[in-house]
Amino acid sequence: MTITPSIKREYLSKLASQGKRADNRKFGDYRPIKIEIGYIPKAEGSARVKIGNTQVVAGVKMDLGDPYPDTPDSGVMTTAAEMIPMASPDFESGPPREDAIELARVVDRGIRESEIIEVEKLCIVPGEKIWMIFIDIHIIDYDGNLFDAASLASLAALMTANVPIQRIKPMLEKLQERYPEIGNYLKEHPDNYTLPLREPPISCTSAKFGNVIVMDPSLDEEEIAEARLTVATDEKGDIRAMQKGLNGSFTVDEIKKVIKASIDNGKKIREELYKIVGK
Amino acid sequence: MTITPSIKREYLSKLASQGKRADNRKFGDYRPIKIEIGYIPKAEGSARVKIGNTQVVAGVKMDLGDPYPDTPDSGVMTTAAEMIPMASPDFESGPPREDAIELARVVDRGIRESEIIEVEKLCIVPGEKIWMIFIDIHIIDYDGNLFDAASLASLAALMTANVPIQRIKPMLEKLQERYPEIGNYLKEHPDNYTLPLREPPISCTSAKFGNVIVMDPSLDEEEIAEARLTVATDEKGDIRAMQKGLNGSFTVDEIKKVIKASIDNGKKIREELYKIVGK
Amino acid sequence: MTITPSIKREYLSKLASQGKRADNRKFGDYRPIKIEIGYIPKAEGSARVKIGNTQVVAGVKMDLGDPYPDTPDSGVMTTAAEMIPMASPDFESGPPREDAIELARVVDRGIRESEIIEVEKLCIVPGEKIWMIFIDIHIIDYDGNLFDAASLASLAALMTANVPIQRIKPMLEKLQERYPEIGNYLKEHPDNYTLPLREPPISCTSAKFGNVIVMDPSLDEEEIAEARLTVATDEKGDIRAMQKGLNGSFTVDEIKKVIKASIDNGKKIREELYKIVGK
Amino acid sequence: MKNDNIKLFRDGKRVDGRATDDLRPIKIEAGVLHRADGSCYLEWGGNKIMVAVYGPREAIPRHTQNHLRAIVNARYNMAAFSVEDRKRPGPDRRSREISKVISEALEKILLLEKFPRASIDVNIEVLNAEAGTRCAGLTAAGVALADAGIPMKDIPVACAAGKIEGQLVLDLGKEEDNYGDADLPVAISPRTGEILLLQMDGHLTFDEFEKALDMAIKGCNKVSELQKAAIIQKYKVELEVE
Amino acid sequence: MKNDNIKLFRDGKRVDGRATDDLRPIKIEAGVLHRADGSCYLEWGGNKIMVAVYGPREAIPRHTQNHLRAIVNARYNMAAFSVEDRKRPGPDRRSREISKVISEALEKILLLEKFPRASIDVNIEVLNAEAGTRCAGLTAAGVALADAGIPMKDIPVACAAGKIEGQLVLDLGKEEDNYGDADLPVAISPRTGEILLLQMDGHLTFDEFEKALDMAIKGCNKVSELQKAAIIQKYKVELEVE
Amino acid sequence: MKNDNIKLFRDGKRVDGRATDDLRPIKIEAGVLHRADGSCYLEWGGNKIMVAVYGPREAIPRHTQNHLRAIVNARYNMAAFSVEDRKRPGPDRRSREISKVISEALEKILLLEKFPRASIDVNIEVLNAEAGTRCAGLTAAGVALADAGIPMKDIPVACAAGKIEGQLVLDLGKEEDNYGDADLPVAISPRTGEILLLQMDGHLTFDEFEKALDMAIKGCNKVSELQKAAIIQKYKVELEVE
Repeated sequence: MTITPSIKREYLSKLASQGKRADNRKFGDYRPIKIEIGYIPKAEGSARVKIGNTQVVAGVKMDLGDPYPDTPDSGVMTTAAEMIPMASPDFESGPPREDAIELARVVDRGIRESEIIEVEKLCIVPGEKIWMIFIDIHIIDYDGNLFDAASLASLAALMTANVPIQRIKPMLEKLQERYPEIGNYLKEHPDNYTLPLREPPISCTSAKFGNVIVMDPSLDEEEIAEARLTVATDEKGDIRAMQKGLNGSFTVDEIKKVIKASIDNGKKIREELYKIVGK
Repeated sequence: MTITPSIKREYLSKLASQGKRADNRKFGDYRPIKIEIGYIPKAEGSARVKIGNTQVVAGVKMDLGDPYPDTPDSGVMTTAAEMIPMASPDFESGPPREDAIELARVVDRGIRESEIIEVEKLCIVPGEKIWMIFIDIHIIDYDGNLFDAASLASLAALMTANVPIQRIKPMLEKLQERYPEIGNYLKEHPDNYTLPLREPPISCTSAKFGNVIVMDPSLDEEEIAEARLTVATDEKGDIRAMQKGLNGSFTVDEIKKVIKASIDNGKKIREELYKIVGK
Repeated sequence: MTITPSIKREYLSKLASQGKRADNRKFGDYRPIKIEIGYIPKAEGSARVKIGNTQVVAGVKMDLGDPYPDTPDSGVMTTAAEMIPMASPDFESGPPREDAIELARVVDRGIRESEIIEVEKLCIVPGEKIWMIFIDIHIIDYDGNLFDAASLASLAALMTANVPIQRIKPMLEKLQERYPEIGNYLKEHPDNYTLPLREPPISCTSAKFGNVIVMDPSLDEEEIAEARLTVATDEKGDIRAMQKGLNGSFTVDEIKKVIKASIDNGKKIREELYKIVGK
Repeated sequence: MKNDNIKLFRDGKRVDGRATDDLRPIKIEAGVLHRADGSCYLEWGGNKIMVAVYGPREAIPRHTQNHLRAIVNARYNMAAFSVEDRKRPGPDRRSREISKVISEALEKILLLEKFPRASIDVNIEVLNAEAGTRCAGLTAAGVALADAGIPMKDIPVACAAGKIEGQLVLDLGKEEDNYGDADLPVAISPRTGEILLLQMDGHLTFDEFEKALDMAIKGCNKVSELQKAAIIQKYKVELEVE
Repeated sequence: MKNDNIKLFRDGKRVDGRATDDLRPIKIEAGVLHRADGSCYLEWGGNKIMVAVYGPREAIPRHTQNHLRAIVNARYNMAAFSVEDRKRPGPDRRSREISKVISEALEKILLLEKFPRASIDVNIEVLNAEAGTRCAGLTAAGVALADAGIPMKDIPVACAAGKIEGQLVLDLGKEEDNYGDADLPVAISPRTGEILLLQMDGHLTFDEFEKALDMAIKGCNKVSELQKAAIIQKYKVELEVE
Repeated sequence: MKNDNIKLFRDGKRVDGRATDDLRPIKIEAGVLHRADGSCYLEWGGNKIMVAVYGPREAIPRHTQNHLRAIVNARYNMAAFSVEDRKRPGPDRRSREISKVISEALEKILLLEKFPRASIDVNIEVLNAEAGTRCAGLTAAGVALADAGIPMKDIPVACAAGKIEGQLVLDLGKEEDNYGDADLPVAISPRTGEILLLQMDGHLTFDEFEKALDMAIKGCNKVSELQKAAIIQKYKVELEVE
């Protein structure tokens, strides 16, 4: 366990000093990205995303729920990530570990803080009944850069999600006895409709080892990385979320360089995403 | 741990080749069965069942509850089994392990799928308030064949259970303010009454080792068994549930033979059960 | 782990045979006690208590809740103690262990059974809405005698607690639509008010090693103690709760002696407490 | 729920007809389980309690081993169906505290130094509960330990005293426990009179406490005789069988 | 929710147009994951199932090791989004029981004695669920084990038969499972016809059982051909690549 | 709950009267606990934070040991009573993420290679919380580690910058955090200016980010002076005592 990384470090660092990566990418390039939507028929929205050999499935489910007391007129969103043993010989079953928690929280914040979901439109009866949105992320095959794969899959799943009026109608009609305003809601929304969303920011992750910073680190690069930086940027190139990880450090200049590269890659990935989800 | 079973296997297999079992039973015979009812005064219904030295206590408790959204007019039944450390030097405390979960689920399915409990009669206010039935199984002494002991104890507990109107009345009367239909329910049921039940199927378990199949395996026989088959049959001799266990296999013919023997033993056990519960 | 206690035992026992303790206290004396109130601004009531180097913080939080079915018109009180790893090299993170559970339960009983909190005054809508009181005890520095420090901190936190009308008002006003009687409650209680309390009993703990019994055992004394006795007494010198701990025994005479010493010390501690909380 | 309308005495008798210093009916049977190394079934009033003892055996996991003596793991557990309103299965805070105080009470009486690295596991199952289960459980544990042949200095025994409507009484019943003024469970080593377990909830003056403690100890001594009789009965049956 | 208004047959055909002994469409692909030692993606009707096999590798934690043979850890897991109403992540009682019966079914077929102290981990993820997931999962596990090159006597395969509106049918679909009379999942070793897994819920006469079992075994044999084709396809692709 | 009626500036001052680049009042005390190897009590605005350091000591359980270096276990915990609405005791997802990023930030600065197989445990208890607890906790941890005498390259320090009503400000207070536009917590090694921790939520243009990061680093440097003063104060007291 300690020998292999040291050999990898030596090999990859040597390549890096020649301006190269093991898979012949440039430092700032992503591996091929493949986005499939509608992968899970049972889900309200879903997507499978591959970045190189990394493979992630995200599904969105919606259900009726009660609002939080301090946001009585807003829907509620929850994100969970499972790093299931399927995806890597090193993942264990059991409750999520720190890595999976950080992953879910970073994806969650990327969606929540940038206010992609118009939660105020997910209220059915003010103060009483709202939509709950569950984003579940399944890591299927782990070959590095889960942050970007997971957040991209979540976005694609959200952007193709339908509010499941048909499925919930019987329950809504029953609740209508108690909350007559549901009648109006059902009149406005007689059938499933597209989940209302704002423009999403795109997450791009870089890793630093030695003096080199690469985008979209592969598993080998992650294993020897000293520091990681995830930057989510929006259409205008503004920064919407950041998360530094691992026990190494960045200089201020490195961080600025990473942000700029994230803005560039974010644009390309956004184009690809919009093409697939038909925006 | 590996030596003892191998000696047991040799000894019991040799006996079996002579048509014998260690406790002088025939292959198709049960050990003595003893059913005591009303063992737990606090429970709505209860029974202690001994099969040979195996000893199981089952108790039925009932409480008011909310129905599941998809069965708004039906009661709800839950089965739990605790393989407590009392019963065997090998049982540990802590959350139920796979064995206890399989045991509870097989007993549960035997009751649920054969629709013994008339759940539609356990509705108090349609869509709002129903009876919840909890069957709890306590393994007290483990000397083999828990499946049959646990399911027999559960049946005896259910068949002697009384719906606890007296105990719940104060709560029902309070709920009546909100649900006036409770008045009718209390008029129809002014006092505790027998839990309404349909005819129960009886579970019989066999174990296979070498070329021999025995019914009601003792602990020693279970320890060397390669495969196990539990068959629940009803009064007409129809099959109502089956569960194969362990990592060995059965041929089609063996399965048919086991089913026939289960029908025969099921009849005898049913007679005994009906006699005790006064049917 | 086994050598140090034996040296401590020898040393402390020798001192004890000369009528002495390692910190020069008399057998019946406490270390200096320091009570600070209002330590946690976010809490409804709070206190930090030091007994020698032992340091405990207790905070009281209040929230709206539903009453238990069998006490529909009473508030509800919950006590939890966290023996966090901060306080001692031997405390581990994770769910509370037996020691923390016993500590919380003994403090809880001392408050509950002596009926300090006038739970019947914590009802807002009979049968529907009541105040829940949470007492949380944080052990910050552990140098012996947690029972007394934790119960004293809890008392001081309770005695300085304010019912948080202002904070909860928005929620109460919303509930008023459904429960008009809340209007009267808010008229009677337009603003935060002092939590209504009865006279509290004071807990005093003794430890026995060899033939010696000392009050307020230090950590070293606790480590060699064979038996422990906590006695809570009220203003009149009556006994309100007792708990014997550890695997040694007491004679009847020893117990009576300990009770008398607890009554004496209880008086002194009560005076100190009343002075601080301004009673 | 305290209720002033509840009357716990009628014509000088307690609600179940007992005098102040009467025990509830007690029935003890030793050696009732096949698998356990020692066992006891005990009925005490409406309580039905089964105890199984395993050990001394190697303590597992190994980091729990004490290389100087055996450890005692008493595990007090209430069956889900043992109480009026179904209890969630598994240990709660109350049962973990009771397990702890019973373990501590038993440790004093067992010759643990004889079995370094071992554990002695005492499984106490409350099948039907009706006031006083910790005393009943500890009493049954004493018999089961004797049945298992584990070396002890004495057979520990427990009994509670209490106060109801201002009067001291022995061995509180269900309603007395719910509506009474104080409960004082006590366990002793009957040979020496040493107190192994002592808890008190409620309100007693010092004088009342002295009398209640004395009453509880007398109760313990009575129950101790029943323990011994059960153990003798078990050996008699064994001898007859041989 | 049983509902007498549901009609499971129309004009002699089942709701999805199948005859009584038709399987739903099945698609099997071997070797679909990069990290796993062996893998399989399987679609069976509306079911979408992914299986990853890791091992044989040292069993961890060590106390789970068997020094005579490898242990098999099948882990059946439903994704939270795989069902109509979101499922809480993590194992529940149902998935733990299915994991157990699938592990037991696989143990018979694997040459475990070759790998003492090892574990063979079979991760079965149900991504989209629509009746019959345990049979589909076990079938996919068989392919993934073969893809991992783990020595086996045979490739295990599973298929269910059942009864709806009084008629025996093969491979119940979603509505048939919800409103039918009986479900009989069966796994076999196709070479020997031995039965590795057998469960039954519902109501069958002995005669019906005989026929349903026969029907399920025939279904298993059909699915077995698809398994083999998928494995061959994988090797063909590998050979082409080389 | 965002609310457009909330005004975070009045007459060019922030709600608590600060200028844009003012810190809240900070008070740091080292060596406040008896049992811990090193400790720190820190007040930062309304935050009250206690940190205890234990170690280097043998890492337990053993499988967590790294035979080349010590491991760092920072454990960030909020007391149940530290927030407006009582928090359930025990770690939640938020506190586990913060524990992770703080552990990682500390690892860079500690000379871990000196203590193979050891653990350095940093217990951060938030007793009263009011915006910016992760920066406050990390800052207090730096002082407690120094107090414990654990070899470090530097004393790590943290401070946040943010944006409210379109303006960049240092060290967000409670309302600014709730109703502001962006929050940027940063930890640095003050000697080298390296960035050890960096998170950002909200909305910043690239230019704003550059300025905010600069502002946060300047804030870190101010707090760093307070850390050093607290450590010197502690040694002074110790010397006086001797």
